[in-house]
Amino acid sequence: MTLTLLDELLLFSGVTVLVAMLLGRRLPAGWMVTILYGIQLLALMKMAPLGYGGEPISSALTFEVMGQTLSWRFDALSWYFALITLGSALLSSWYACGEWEQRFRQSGGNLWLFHLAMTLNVFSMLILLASGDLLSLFIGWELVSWAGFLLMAMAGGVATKAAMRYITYAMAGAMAIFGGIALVYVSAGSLQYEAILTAASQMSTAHLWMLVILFGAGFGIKMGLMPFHLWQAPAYAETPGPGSAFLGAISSRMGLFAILLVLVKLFGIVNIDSLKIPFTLIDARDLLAWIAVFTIIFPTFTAMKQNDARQLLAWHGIGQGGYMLLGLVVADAMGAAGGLLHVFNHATYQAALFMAVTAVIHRTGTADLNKLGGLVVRMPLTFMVLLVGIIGLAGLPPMNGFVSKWLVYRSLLNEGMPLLFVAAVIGTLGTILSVYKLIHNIFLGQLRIEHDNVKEAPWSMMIPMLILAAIIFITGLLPGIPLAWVASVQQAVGLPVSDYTLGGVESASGSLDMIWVIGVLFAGFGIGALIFYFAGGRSKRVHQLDNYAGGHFLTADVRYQYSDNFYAGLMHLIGGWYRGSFLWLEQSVKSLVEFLSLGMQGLYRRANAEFYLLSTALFVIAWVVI
Amino acid sequence: MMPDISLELILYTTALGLISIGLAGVVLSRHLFRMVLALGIAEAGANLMLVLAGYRWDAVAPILTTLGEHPPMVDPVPQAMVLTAIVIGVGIQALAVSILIRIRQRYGTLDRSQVVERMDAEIADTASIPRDVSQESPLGERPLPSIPDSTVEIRGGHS
Amino acid sequence: MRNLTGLLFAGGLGFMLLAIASGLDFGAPPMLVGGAIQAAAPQETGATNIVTSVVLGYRGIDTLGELSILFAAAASAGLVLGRRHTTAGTLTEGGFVLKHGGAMLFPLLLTIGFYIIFHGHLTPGGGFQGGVILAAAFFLPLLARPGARLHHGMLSVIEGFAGSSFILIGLAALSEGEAFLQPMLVQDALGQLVSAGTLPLLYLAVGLKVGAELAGLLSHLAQTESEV
Amino acid sequence: MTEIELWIVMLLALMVLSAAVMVLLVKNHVAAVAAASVVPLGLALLFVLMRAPDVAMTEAAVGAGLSSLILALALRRLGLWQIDGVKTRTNLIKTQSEGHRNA
Amino acid sequence: MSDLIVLPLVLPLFGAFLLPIVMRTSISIGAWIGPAILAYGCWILGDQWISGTTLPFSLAIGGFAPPMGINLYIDSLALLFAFAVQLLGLLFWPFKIDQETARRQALMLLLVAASTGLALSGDLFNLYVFYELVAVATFGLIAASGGSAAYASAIRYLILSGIGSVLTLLGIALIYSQTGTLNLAHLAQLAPEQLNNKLGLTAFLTILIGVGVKAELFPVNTWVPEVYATATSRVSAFLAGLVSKLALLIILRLLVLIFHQPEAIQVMLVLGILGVISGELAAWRAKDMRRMLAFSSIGQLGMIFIALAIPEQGGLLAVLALTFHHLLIKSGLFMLADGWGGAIEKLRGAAKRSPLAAAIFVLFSLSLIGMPPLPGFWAKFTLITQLAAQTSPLYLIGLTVFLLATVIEAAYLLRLAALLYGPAAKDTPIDTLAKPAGLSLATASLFGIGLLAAALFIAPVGDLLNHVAGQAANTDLYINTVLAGTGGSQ
Repeated sequence: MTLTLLDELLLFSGVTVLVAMLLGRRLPAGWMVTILYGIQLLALMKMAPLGYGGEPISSALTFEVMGQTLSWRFDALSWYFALITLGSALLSSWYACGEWEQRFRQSGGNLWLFHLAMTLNVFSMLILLASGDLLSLFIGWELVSWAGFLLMAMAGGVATKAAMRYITYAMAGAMAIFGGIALVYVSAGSLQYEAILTAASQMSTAHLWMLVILFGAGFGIKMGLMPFHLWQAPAYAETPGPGSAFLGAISSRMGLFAILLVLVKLFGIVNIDSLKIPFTLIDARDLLAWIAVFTIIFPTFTAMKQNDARQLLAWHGIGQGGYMLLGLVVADAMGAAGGLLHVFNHATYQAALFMAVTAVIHRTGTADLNKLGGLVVRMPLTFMVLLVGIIGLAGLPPMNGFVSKWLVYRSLLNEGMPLLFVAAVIGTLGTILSVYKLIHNIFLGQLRIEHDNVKEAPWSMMIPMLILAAIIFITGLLPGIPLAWVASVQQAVGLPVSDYTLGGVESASGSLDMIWVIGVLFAGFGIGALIFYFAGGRSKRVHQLDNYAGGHFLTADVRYQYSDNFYAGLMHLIGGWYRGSFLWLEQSVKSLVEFLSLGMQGLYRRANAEFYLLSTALFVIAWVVI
Repeated sequence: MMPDISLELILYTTALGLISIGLAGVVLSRHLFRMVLALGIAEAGANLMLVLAGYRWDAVAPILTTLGEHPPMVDPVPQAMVLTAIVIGVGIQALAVSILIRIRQRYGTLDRSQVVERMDAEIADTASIPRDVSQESPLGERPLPSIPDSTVEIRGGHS
Repeated sequence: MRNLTGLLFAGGLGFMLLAIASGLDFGAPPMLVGGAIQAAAPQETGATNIVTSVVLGYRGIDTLGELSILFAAAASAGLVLGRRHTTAGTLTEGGFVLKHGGAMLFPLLLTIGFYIIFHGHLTPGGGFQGGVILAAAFFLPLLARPGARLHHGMLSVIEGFAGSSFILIGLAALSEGEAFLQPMLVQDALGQLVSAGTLPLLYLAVGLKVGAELAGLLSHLAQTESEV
Repeated sequence: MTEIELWIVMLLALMVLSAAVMVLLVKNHVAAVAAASVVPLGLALLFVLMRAPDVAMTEAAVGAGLSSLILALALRRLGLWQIDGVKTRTNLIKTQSEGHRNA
Repeated sequence: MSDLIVLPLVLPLFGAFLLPIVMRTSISIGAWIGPAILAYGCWILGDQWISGTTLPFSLAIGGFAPPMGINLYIDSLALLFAFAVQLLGLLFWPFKIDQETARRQALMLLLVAASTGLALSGDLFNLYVFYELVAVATFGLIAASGGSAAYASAIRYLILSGIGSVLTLLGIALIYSQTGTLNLAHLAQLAPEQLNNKLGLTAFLTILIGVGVKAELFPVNTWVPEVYATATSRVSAFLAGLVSKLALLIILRLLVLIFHQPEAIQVMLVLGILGVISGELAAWRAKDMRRMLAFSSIGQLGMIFIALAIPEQGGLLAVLALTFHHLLIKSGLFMLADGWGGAIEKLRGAAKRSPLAAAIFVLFSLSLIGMPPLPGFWAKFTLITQLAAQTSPLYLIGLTVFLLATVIEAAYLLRLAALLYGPAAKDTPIDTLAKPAGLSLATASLFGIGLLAAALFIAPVGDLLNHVAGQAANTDLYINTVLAGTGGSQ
């Protein structure tokens, strides 16, 4: 048995897990693990041809269990997601080394468990991405779920509660998938992708509907699609800093990967198109699109309400997932490219944002947006990173988020879906508003007295953040780099391929060249600066407190910046009711289970249960016999 | 004169009637001792049913009295099984009764629901589960405070 | 209400089963196995009482299981009731008739018991019935004189040896190269006491075991404890 | 089966069934045990008519004799031995008091 | 050699009869009798397996050819179960030496013998006898565990089981009246003509409910939570792990060999579904570990009943996989409950006190939930593919319920796991936390190792089970093996 490139990658990943498990208690474990991630990334790079239309690579390892064949292989889709996974793992782990690690250990955190959970996550994600049939997909899926649970639950307390909620949702999703797999197996007679491909075209509408619902719900839970999104934000937010950066960057994208693989590639988005919902004008695909749009809007506006920076970011993570799905569901060349590209872009800026917020927590000890402010003078580099990140998140030029969102919008307009377009824009509006809240409440305004001697984040944390910021900008400037990978992914899953250039896309229905856009943008800034300096260019540095309000001069002990209850008016207008309704739904399901459980226990505790039970039994006999 | 009713019907009615009465008794009694008695009756019914399975018109008991030719005999196999079943039944009855003795000794009552209640309470105690009545059973099912024996007897006496 | 449901339930069950049973062919059993056994039993087991040949021969392992059940019941009852031989509080002393009658009956019952056991393969009766009579024989003095105690040690020794000898007889056949519990030493003398080979021995074991167990059980039940 | 046998069977069946019902309905436990021992006794006679002497013997010895003895002894130890039935008010319907031990 | 197969059945009885006498003279000798007999039984059965005697074969007891006499039918399934019985008997042996040792050990031996009989016997009434023996020995062992609650639960169990045995006996009487035979193979031969009617159906249903008492079938399983909460962990483990499976084995044999009516299968499916619903839901709110395990066991058995309602080899495979998986897991979990049996709330932070036990608990829970690549996943996978392949909508309901129940199961098991690993309650030092007893923990780890081994060698294990299922599903093979050369059909 010769090892293929894929085997090497998985082997390295497994070794990383082992190293974390055996040596994780020693201090340099963080560095060792980081280096090992680097080696995995190198191994992935050896498979780089995959990203440019290369042939899929299979693992030499196959199993034959209970009449099923388990196999693993990598294609462009897997490679693309693996790249993001390993990249974010490498940077998060790097970020964790050094000062953060020491602080974490001092505050009673279990570093060994952290490294172990991270490596397990990466390993299980690679296994999932490498799945070569539905069964190995499910195995990988479960492993990812449980590894994620470990990472989320390890902080204890609130985190464990959030993780419990997550795992309940995840189990429900997994069981939906499990059921779906059983149905597929029955109709296709096998779980190999090829067999399913042929069977999918002949399935009856009812069957296909059932499968779309089961798989869609199952994978959607992981993605945090409405109405299954409630678990995600608390779970991600409560994970230890670098962990939430990693999870926020990639974890829930595994759901998107599976949707791409199963719904798009295997069932074919075209087949799904034919599933009409009776008595309405929409079909399953429209349904998915609308779910995606609602997933954009509601969580984004919920994010606006958050007062914890991590929660805010985590809620955004849910909303951004909606853009990806939306692009994919539109399924033309541009939309799909936008959705896929957004996965990459989102991973970069989400990781950067989480890291920046973690850096703030590291220095100030809090992520409460009502207790921060003015840190720009103390942590300018972190501010820069956060700024780059939120520009990306909001989808404004010159950062990479703009490219992917532009592609999605453009395709919505091209395909004649104006309502969806408007809805998506509303979502973007919410994003802009809420990220402003983030940067304003942390970095702008008045510096608090207790933060007066805060220092810039340590370099061990700074470097990964800067790298990410650079990537965000570079891929914003030259989106052709990731678009090349995206194009081969599109090809691999059978979607139309977009014509990309180094600076963007080039097609009859619309073109974008970021080099030009950014050139114009900077030219605009340049002209403005020129005018400013030529017009006199007088500027004066003033102290933050060199100011007055209501006729009084300010002192440091007076709060003149009110960040509490930000956007109060808007919140008053829209607030509350929608998220409350989902919570209510969740609560009512839980209460129903509780109630039924009570009933069942009562049944077993009744003193004369024999009577009821025996008579039921005899009724059964009577029913059958007579 | 032959009665209008066939032997078959009488015997099956007896056997199945015993089973039904016994099962109904087990299910309905509120006293554990009666339950044991009723169980014995149901078992007797099942035994009769088994014997009936081997009965044969105009046949003799399955014992050879003469060598060589013999008249038709009833089926010996069910009889052997009934023999076994009877002894099993009495063994179980003896065991049940001895457990009853212990329960009566420990709990001072053989009323079914009271015994169950005390048992539940004891299980909860050994497991050191805090007893939170409102959680355990809905309001309507909470045990009422026990009525002193004397009151009940008076009522029972008049009814 | 509750009683009404109960009666309905019982009546319905009975009626339903009756409807089912009326489909049976009463009085003309298929006799598939029974017929074959009737034909073969005298030669194969040497017992004229075919029920006995079924109980000890064809379904011997059932009987073994049954003995075990009785043993298990007695042991469980012993476990439950404990071993305290504190005694005899309230059981009233038997009267004159009971006392002396018991003493006189004892040998009589013993004889009858053993007779029934030994003739189990020839006439109705056998180990169980004889065993019960033996138990009664031993229990009667207990009723008459509550102070007297059965010798539990002896009982359990009898019980153990009887039970194990049943198995040993079975195993003996196995060691002879035959099947477990296969009847041996079958004589061609139908109707005679010795005709059935090991069957009477098995029945003796059964009888002793049943007798000892039941006597033990009864005495356990009969003893009252001061704490009650 | 002769006509007279048929009548006997019918009588026995009636006896057995009514005894069984009695077991559940009488209030006195002693009476219940007595009724319960009538059932196997009747059955034993039935078994004789059904050409099952072995079973009949066993039923009589074990079911009627031994089992009644066990139940009676148990009644005494359970403290339910109340011949007069003044105090004991337990049957299918009434349950509360089960009478005090007599000794 | 194959004649010796009767020994694992008979020697424990022999030992049980002799034990009180030996104990009377020397406790130290007596204490070794039981384990020695069980070990010998393991050896004989294992040897039978390894020596490659052609399976299945039939062994006539007393040398009487099967339809007349009683036979033991030994196929891979029976052998597997018999071996499991002896092995678990050894593992759950009540080592405690006290005044009642003789009786308790004798009862345990009887229980083992009877269970072996249930696994091997090929005669309906004989199965009934062994079933009753199991019942009586169980009552004794439950009541022997001491507390007053144990007596109360034992009597409730006894009465319910009494109802069951009456119904079983009735069913047997009906079958015998109709066919005149009780030999399973013979019945299998006659069934298509004689039992494929309402009478046969009624007989099956009465037996189903009767035997279902031990198999924790839905309406007759009210005894489960209270008995498992009051009996000692070892007894509970044996009951939940093995005895319920043996009762299931009887139903399986009856279903495969004799009763093929669709109604019979439907009833079982419905009862199984109800069992899953009631068990898993009740477990959700259970406040102590033992009762949680008991309810979960009801749910799991319900799942097995659902699987049993698929009358094909594939369904049997699912049954076997679930059965043996549950056997391993529940026995192990009950061993952990020995010490952790109390209120769940009291287990806060117990992982620090006994990390190994907590790890084993998590392992068992994950397998029970069906996390790949643990064996539980494969068992569930087999079941759901089989269920999805059925056309009747009832099966799809079963599938849905099964999946939902798994979610609930995951929720409550993980809640407990999270408690274990969570921080200990304030003002309880770690040392005062509960901890499973050493011997029990060792036994539990043994099961854990077994589980891991099965996970590692899942492919051969799967093949083996498939082979076993194939043999068990083969009615003709059964008939021919038992009745070969006897011509006893007419």
